[in-house]
Amino acid sequence: MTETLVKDTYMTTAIAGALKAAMAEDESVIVLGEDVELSTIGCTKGLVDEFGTNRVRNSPISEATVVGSCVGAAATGLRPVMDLMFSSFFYVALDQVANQAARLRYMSGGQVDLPLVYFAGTGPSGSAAAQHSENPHSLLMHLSGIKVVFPSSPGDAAGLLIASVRDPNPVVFLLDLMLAGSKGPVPAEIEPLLIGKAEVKRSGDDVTIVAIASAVGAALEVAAELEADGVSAEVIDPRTLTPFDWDAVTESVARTGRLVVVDPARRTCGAAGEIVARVTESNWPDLKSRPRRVTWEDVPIPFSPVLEEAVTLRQDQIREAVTATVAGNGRA
Amino acid sequence: MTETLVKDTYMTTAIAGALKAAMAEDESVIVLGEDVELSTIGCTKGLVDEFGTNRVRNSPISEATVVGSCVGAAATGLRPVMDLMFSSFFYVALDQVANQAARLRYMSGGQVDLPLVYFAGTGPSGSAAAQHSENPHSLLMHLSGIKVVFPSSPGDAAGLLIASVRDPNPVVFLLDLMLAGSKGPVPAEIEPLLIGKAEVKRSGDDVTIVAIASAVGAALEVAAELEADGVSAEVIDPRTLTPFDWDAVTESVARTGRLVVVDPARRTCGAAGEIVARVTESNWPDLKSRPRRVTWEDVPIPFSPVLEEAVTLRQDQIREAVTATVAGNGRA
Amino acid sequence: MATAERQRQEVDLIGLFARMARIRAFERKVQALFKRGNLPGFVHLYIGEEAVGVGACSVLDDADKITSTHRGHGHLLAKGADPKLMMAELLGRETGYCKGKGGSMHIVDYSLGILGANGIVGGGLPIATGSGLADRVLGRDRVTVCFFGDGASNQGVLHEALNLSAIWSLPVIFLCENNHYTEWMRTEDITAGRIADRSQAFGIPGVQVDGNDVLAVREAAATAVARARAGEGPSLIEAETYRHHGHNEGEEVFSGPYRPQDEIDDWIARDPLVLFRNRLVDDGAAPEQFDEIQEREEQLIEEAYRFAEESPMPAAASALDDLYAETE
Amino acid sequence: MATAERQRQEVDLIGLFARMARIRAFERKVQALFKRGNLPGFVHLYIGEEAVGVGACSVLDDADKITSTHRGHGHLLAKGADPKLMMAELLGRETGYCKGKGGSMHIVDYSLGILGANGIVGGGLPIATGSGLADRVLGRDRVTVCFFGDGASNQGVLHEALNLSAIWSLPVIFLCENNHYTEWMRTEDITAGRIADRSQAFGIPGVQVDGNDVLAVREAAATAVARARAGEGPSLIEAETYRHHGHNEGEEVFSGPYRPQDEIDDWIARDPLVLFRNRLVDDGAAPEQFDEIQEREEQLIEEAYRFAEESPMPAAASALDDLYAETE
Ligand SMILES: Cc1ncc(C[n+]2csc(CCOP(=O)(O)OP(=O)(O)O)c2C)c(N)n1
Ligand SMILES: Cc1ncc(C[n+]2csc(CCOP(=O)(O)OP(=O)(O)O)c2C)c(N)n1
Ligand SMILES: [Mg+2]
Ligand SMILES: [Mg+2]
Repeated sequence: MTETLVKDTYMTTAIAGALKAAMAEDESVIVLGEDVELSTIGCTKGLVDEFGTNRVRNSPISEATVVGSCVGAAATGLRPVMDLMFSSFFYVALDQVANQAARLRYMSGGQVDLPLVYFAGTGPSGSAAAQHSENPHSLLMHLSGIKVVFPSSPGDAAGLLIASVRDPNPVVFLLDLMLAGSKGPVPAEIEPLLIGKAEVKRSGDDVTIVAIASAVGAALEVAAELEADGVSAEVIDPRTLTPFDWDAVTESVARTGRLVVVDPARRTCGAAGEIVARVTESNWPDLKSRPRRVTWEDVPIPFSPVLEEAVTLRQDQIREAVTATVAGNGRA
Repeated sequence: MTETLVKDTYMTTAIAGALKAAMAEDESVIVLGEDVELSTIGCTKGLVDEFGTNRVRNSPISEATVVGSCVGAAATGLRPVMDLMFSSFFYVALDQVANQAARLRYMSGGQVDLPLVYFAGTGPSGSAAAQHSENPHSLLMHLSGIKVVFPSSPGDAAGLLIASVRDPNPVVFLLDLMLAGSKGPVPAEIEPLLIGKAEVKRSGDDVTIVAIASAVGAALEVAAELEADGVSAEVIDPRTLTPFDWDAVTESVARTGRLVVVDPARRTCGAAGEIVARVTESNWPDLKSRPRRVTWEDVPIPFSPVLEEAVTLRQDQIREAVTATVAGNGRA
Repeated sequence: MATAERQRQEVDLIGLFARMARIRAFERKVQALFKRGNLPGFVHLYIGEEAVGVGACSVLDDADKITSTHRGHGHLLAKGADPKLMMAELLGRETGYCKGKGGSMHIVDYSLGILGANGIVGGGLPIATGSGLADRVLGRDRVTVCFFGDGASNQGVLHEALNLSAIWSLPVIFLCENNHYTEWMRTEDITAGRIADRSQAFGIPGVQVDGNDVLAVREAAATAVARARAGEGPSLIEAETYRHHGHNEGEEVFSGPYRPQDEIDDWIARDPLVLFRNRLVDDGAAPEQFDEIQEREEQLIEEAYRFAEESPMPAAASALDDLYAETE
Repeated sequence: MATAERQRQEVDLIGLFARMARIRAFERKVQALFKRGNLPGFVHLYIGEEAVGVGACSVLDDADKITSTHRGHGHLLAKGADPKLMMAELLGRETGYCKGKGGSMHIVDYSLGILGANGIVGGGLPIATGSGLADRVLGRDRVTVCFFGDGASNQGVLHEALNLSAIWSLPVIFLCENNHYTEWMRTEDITAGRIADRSQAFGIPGVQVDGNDVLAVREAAATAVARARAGEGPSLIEAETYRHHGHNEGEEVFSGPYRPQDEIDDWIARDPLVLFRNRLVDDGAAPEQFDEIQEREEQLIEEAYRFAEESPMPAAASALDDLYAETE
């Protein structure tokens, strides 16, 4: 498979390619959202030329109804992929996500599949300020009934995008905007990846770092740095948050006995807290030292670059957390 | 103060009384929402007779705009109290909560106070099914910028309601519908309680049970039962979740060395996980055994009574969790 | 207009009455069960509004679709839902439409194009729009009727759904059941202008009809359906009607009287079943048959109740099923 | 209508021109800064639309209020915001309106009744409604102008805000700036009917005006404001205009050309500053003064820029301030 890799593909191009493949393989896949013809972020670029305006639909700024129309369309024969542009706009339409898309199957006793994908760019992208920088994955994880995909590399993004479109359930597919301009290898023939399968991005014995989306790259850099200090860090990328590959994490912590979670999101009731709590429960006897979280501060994302930097993830914090966790021994 | 207690006041009556006092002491307090004149849940009962239709306003089913109008009104001189009826309806209006109410002060560099209260009945109330049984407190805690009050007794509710209306910040005030028909003492002259102050509802030495809203009563019953088995359980009611009285919990666990959190909410990314994670971080050296959570299952609330019971909190689960936690010793 | 014409002519008038009678019998039974404390959860009855659901669904084929509301029993029965499975669902049984997971506000039958009752007021508007979108994209000759209330007409999604279905010419009929109350509020106190006018700015026809006259509703629906099938896009119909019962069963404990007695009396005097029966008798129908029909439907509902009551409760463990579909 | 009459008469025409020139100068400066890479974040310029903000705000007192949008610089300057504090905010400085926390899309000046730009399209509609509600409840003789775009007109909150302000007779003027584009989409492709008609079903007057004619906007606003102050409730104004620039600065890298060149040319030929200047000159104003005014305003903006540039960045630790107000 490595031979067929297209090297240095942008994350956005990888997603656009996967979406194109998904549309080509199944006529019931449609794409809709504001400016999907032109494509603001780039993930729907060129689709309208290929598939026409019946299947690629620019929609008005009516997020609640467009999000909800995906539910109705998915229940009656389409596989809609909606581009919400920025994940902050989920809040405008959250009823249709939380009370409808994530509920109808369960409430109907399993009568209906809802194969739909809500795609959105997410997180800070450089002074986009509080209303364009949310990372809503923790909130979506809390809802239940909707899958949450949040990849860290172009290859993963392409494989998971195909899998999301094929999935018979509602899926939120998040593109970390910090990664929009990043590059990586993507197979020429995109194969679906399993939703619910983590990947060990680096193996190690001394500490398990669980990192989400753009935090994966930062964690890998820290792990590489710490190797010089003789620390062998394992970096796990869950890739999908609902369902979550708990086995991968608990198995790793069972070996390393140490856990640091790095999550680009506010701390309170975030994914990092869930992972710490869950591992503390499941791996209690294994834990050799205090688990730690590295997250944003519990404030909105401010505009000014200095302020944005102050509240979001910094590599030195990850390094400190890992170092302290490795240094910890037992109850001390 | 005990002399002036009005015994056996319903939770709803206590809240209605506090709201009446808040309106009487400050002319800028208004109440709005669907059927606030008649009062579906009972917490706005009689207010229109006392204060008239200028200050007590029935509103149309337009949650997004009514929620948002509270932001505009609070920024320009009123102290609106909006009754959303069921907390599930927050999703319909979440943009105005998450992107506006919880953000404007911060984004404006602190230029404006937004003294407003969003009141809602919340949680299961007996086969109300998935769209009328949410407990959104964890999601609201994750937002930052908005306070979250979630009391467990009529007395606390009354004192916290007054405090919420007087607070210069947006506050979500949740009435656990399992408690709507419960009774307890309320002072004749309602005094505000501090938002951000937990209460130890029962003192104990062996284990700390942090319980939220209707879980407090269940936890107290379990604690009373376990006394016979020689277990001394402390029960802490945070009463407000944002801000959260971490000191109260960490101080308690420093003494007991054991933690069980009981939260009427889905598990993943919920308040219970946050409390377990936070205490694990802060009280690592103190913990004598594995901390545990008792929560709902990670599914929507189903309709049928047997199913609803199966996914929500059961006292036997609390008892088991406490017993197991007390039995645990060190890493085992 | 050929289809509309055909459908108009083919009408089985006695069948319409029978369906209204079925709804009435179902709701009466539900009311009795609620009173006896045998029914969990919220119940909103359709009594008094039967002509709307039956008139509208009478011009739909099985493969056409509807979205419904919290007051949905009538819509579902009108669209052909099985009273047995409905009653079992209301009683929270394993044999119910949703295996006991949904209850009164969430009954669904996708095989009959019933895309769901909804506990969120206005929640069905976007879903119906999406159903219309699927028909449009796939070139299917189907329509979707979106039932919603006068109270729901103040949700912003109405505005959005009208716009979206107008620009995409979606085959959706927005059918507002104006029973003049939003819970315990007079809707006119919280609603500016006429609801039927709310589509005009979008270039969508909007009409008001007598919602207690099943043939008037049928006529308006036929016109709208024909328009939709011809690819000319959505329509709005406002059907004026009244609920004989409270907003929900059991409201008396806190609501007190909130509607003028003469208003109630006037509307009950215009009971849609009585109106229609009288009209048919005036037109020469044999009067005895109507009592027979009502008895037959009542029996049917009694059987449905027995079926439901004899059905087992779902297994507790099944509460964890049905959240996600298995991936292939 | 006495107030409207008075305001119409008292107009300082040269002052109107000067304010439009200030906006133009500010936006030109911002454009240059963005091009040089000196500006963080998103920037949406108001060039070409100046007559709308200035015309509308010219009939407001300081204590009247506005809500603005992501394209808000013009509204804020029209309402009297300090270009220094604005520029400092755009540059993320401690001295900015929001201490660097807000940026272009979130500038606020409560002391001037500027309740906020907004990054959520349509987000200001409920907030303006609430501002009107406060005036109504407290019996204050104030009005609120809610600026929103043609794209925003498809958000459901417009429908809700119109209904709410109609039933409560709120003193709110809903002012739609129709620049014919929603980002890179032609708004007419995604919008049914005329925006000005969208208030009619609620019994609210709706008018279309030439948004490039500052006096026409002023006239329409004066009528609406008078109505609001008289307690007669809200109005809708649709001002037709055009943005000379892209949706946001820097769009070229991905947008390509998406508007017909002759359309752009036609609108630039109707530049609101040129139009107004020509008109005033035709009416006898001395031509030289306009260049002077423009230069003066450009200088003012240069000063604002110097102030901003010399201002310190906020301290990193201040990122944790300002989330909650202290409780007493
Ligand atoms: C979003 C939302 N807001 C409020 C409610 C509570 N509620 C249930 S029914 C109802 C009144 C609905 O009125 P209308 O649409 O006229 O329907 P009707 O009950 O008269 O049939 C309200 C406010 C709800 N279920 N959902
Ligand atoms: C709720 C929401 N959806 C989408 C966007 C992205 N967005 C920013 S501006 C814009 C277009 C707004 O068009 P219009 O209201 O006409 O204002 P204009 O930019 O033309 O001034 C869009 C879609 C947003 N900021 N908020
Ligand atoms: Mg009604
Ligand atoms: Mg525009």
